[in-house]
Amino acid sequence: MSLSLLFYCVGGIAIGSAIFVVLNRNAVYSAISLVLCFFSLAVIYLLLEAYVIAVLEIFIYAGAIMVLFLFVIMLLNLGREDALPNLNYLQRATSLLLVLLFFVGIFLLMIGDQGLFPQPTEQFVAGGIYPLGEALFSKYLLPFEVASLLLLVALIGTVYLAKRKV
Amino acid sequence: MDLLGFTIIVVKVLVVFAATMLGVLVMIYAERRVSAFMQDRVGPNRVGFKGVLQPIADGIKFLMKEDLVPERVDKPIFILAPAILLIPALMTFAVIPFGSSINLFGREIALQVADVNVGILYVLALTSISVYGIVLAGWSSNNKYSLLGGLRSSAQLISYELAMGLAVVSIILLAGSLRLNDIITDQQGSFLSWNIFRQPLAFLIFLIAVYAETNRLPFDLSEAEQELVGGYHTEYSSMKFAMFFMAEYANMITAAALTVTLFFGGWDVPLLDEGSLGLFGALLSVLSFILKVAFFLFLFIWVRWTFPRFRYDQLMRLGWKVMLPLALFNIFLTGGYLTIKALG
Amino acid sequence: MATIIKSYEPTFWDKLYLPALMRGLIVTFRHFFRRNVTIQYPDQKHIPPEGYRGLHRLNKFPEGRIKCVACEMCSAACPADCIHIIPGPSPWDGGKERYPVRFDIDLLRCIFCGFCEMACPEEAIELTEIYDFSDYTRDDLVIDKEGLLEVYDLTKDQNYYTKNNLSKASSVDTPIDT
Amino acid sequence: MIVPLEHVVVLSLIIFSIGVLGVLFRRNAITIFMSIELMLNAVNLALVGFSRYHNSVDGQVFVFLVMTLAAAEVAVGLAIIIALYRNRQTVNIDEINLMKN
Repeated sequence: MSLSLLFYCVGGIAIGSAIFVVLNRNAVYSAISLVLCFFSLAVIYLLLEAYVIAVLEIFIYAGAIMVLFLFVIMLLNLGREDALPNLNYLQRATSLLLVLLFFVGIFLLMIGDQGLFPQPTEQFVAGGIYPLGEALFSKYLLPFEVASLLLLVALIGTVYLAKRKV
Repeated sequence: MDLLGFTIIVVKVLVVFAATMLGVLVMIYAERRVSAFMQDRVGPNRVGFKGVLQPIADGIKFLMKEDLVPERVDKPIFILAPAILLIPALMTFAVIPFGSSINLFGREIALQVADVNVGILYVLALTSISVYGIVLAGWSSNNKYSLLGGLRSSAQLISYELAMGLAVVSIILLAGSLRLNDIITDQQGSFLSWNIFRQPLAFLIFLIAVYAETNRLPFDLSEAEQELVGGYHTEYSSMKFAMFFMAEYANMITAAALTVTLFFGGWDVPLLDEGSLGLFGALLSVLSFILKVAFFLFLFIWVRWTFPRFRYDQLMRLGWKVMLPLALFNIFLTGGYLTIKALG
Repeated sequence: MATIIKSYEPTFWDKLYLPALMRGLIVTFRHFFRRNVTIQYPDQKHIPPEGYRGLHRLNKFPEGRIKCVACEMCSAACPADCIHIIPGPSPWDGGKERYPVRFDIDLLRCIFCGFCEMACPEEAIELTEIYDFSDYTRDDLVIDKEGLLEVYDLTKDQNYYTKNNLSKASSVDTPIDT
Repeated sequence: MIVPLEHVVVLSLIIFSIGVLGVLFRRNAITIFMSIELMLNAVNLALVGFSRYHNSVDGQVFVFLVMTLAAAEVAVGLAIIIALYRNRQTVNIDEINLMKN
């Protein structure tokens, strides 16, 4: 029971920090609250017994990606924006409507088909490193290798972009 | 979870926390004394017997000083940054086993706060978090020297994390597990089964990376006082500055403990079966762990007074062009060895 | 004739850097056990060598009469202009000879060059080995004739610091305080 | 299990919507990028949730691949932002309209 309470608390933190990311004018504050959001997501992963993913979330997202973000924000010295830009109202209304539509659509889908959501199994075995590794190197070997290729391409592309005198 | 189990966990957390903090105090004293001896000086010897109360005197001084927050700093982050740096440093110790298990109240108690099955990944993840404290402290100070220090050290931490992680990978390959306890069990036996003898190259890379990760000389570019005044903590004073200090020493202690766990058999006493000796064996294992950690902490200070600081481009070249390929080569070697062993 | 200087070719071991690093570590480790050169200053005082130029003194004859004849050679020689003498007839031989009524040295101006010592025809002024005579006010650092004679009493027999080394820091008083 | 899967999915949905709104509303390239990360994470959350309830490792493999993708994307994207900033001295995407005219 206390664990489900923890889930709702951490979920609330995740939502709050996500809203903060979007609304804050200061890019550094956005980045920090995004890190907070990742941390709360990591806690949720722990509650869902996905230990490796939880640690990887902190390792990759919080530890590497967001540091890169902060690095760029500081490099470009993007302190704070002056104001939220003046979007025209039509655009704003349309985007809100679209998001609402998306939200309601999935909600309806969820209410409509209960068979989408299986009952949880008590014994969960897939959270550790061994099942994940086994799946990665047998069933998903090709995607795994392609992902490594993707990383290589990204590496080369980044070096090229950064080196080029523009 | 029953009450006794819960109490045991709380006690373990408190013990580890207190031990780390005590270790920080001892390190502050040892750093000054050992540095003095290496320079043919005496060092602090006034407060208490031979100056052992010096860290407490320092602490009181820090508490009494004015807590200055400069006007143009980014206040929330400025106040938050030291805590962000200190907390991961203290949290890392949670997964490091500091002794074999003991039998108390009719149950087996492992001398480790949490036996996480992805222990080593947890450690690496928390190490990568500590970048934030430095970067944010540098940025929020609104001081170009602090910012430069912060940027430099974040680049340095990211670069050396890679080499460190790859060096650890070869250990993981040997042990076949991410649990730190399994890694220790894998090294039990004689001296020669310690990973430093099985993986000397990985040890070297890991050790160098650890020095870079803890921002110690010869990699203390983030606080190179000749160029950057004081680096990221230039604008800090009083207890906030003390927190940076404590974080640095706590980081050193965890790094030393990690080195011992990964390469020196952890709490393992060579040629001895701790389990057969009961409580005495457990105490012996804790003692051996503390002694090994103490040696590495001494090495930190020793290296500090021996090697000059790297230039920034040298640092990057070492990290990316030497350590990374070497670590990859080492993984290749280890993989080859394991394949041959599996085949024949 | 040109000398051919062979440029240094680093060997494999040099390029590895590890032996050099080890040697460096050994050097610092050896220093770890070396005797400390620190002197615990207020407790234990550095004994200056012979010829050290510290605080001044005015010498006396064995019967207690001041050697100085107020010729003002020292104050003339002084590059820092720190010696101020007011001469007067001496009280000992019916006023036939001169003697200093006042003899003040401004220690804050003095550069301890020792020229006064060299200029003195009577060997009356000398520099002693005393170096710790700091004080809280500028006035206290102008030493007068009585003070200078007192310094003579303190330093005439032996090196000032050899006897004071034995006592604890708190009991050591600089001469001009007394 | 601690909570019904619906709640996990709803949480993921909310975070995803916030991310979408961030992309649509903000004009700062960096913030837009962060919103995209938010959306990726929301998807990750849903994947992990389903993986837990289906007792299958497949979802986690997808999360793993998404993380790889995110890392690659961020590296390239931030490099592009830096290059743009070098050219235009701004990261406001309304002002970056090189293809116009």
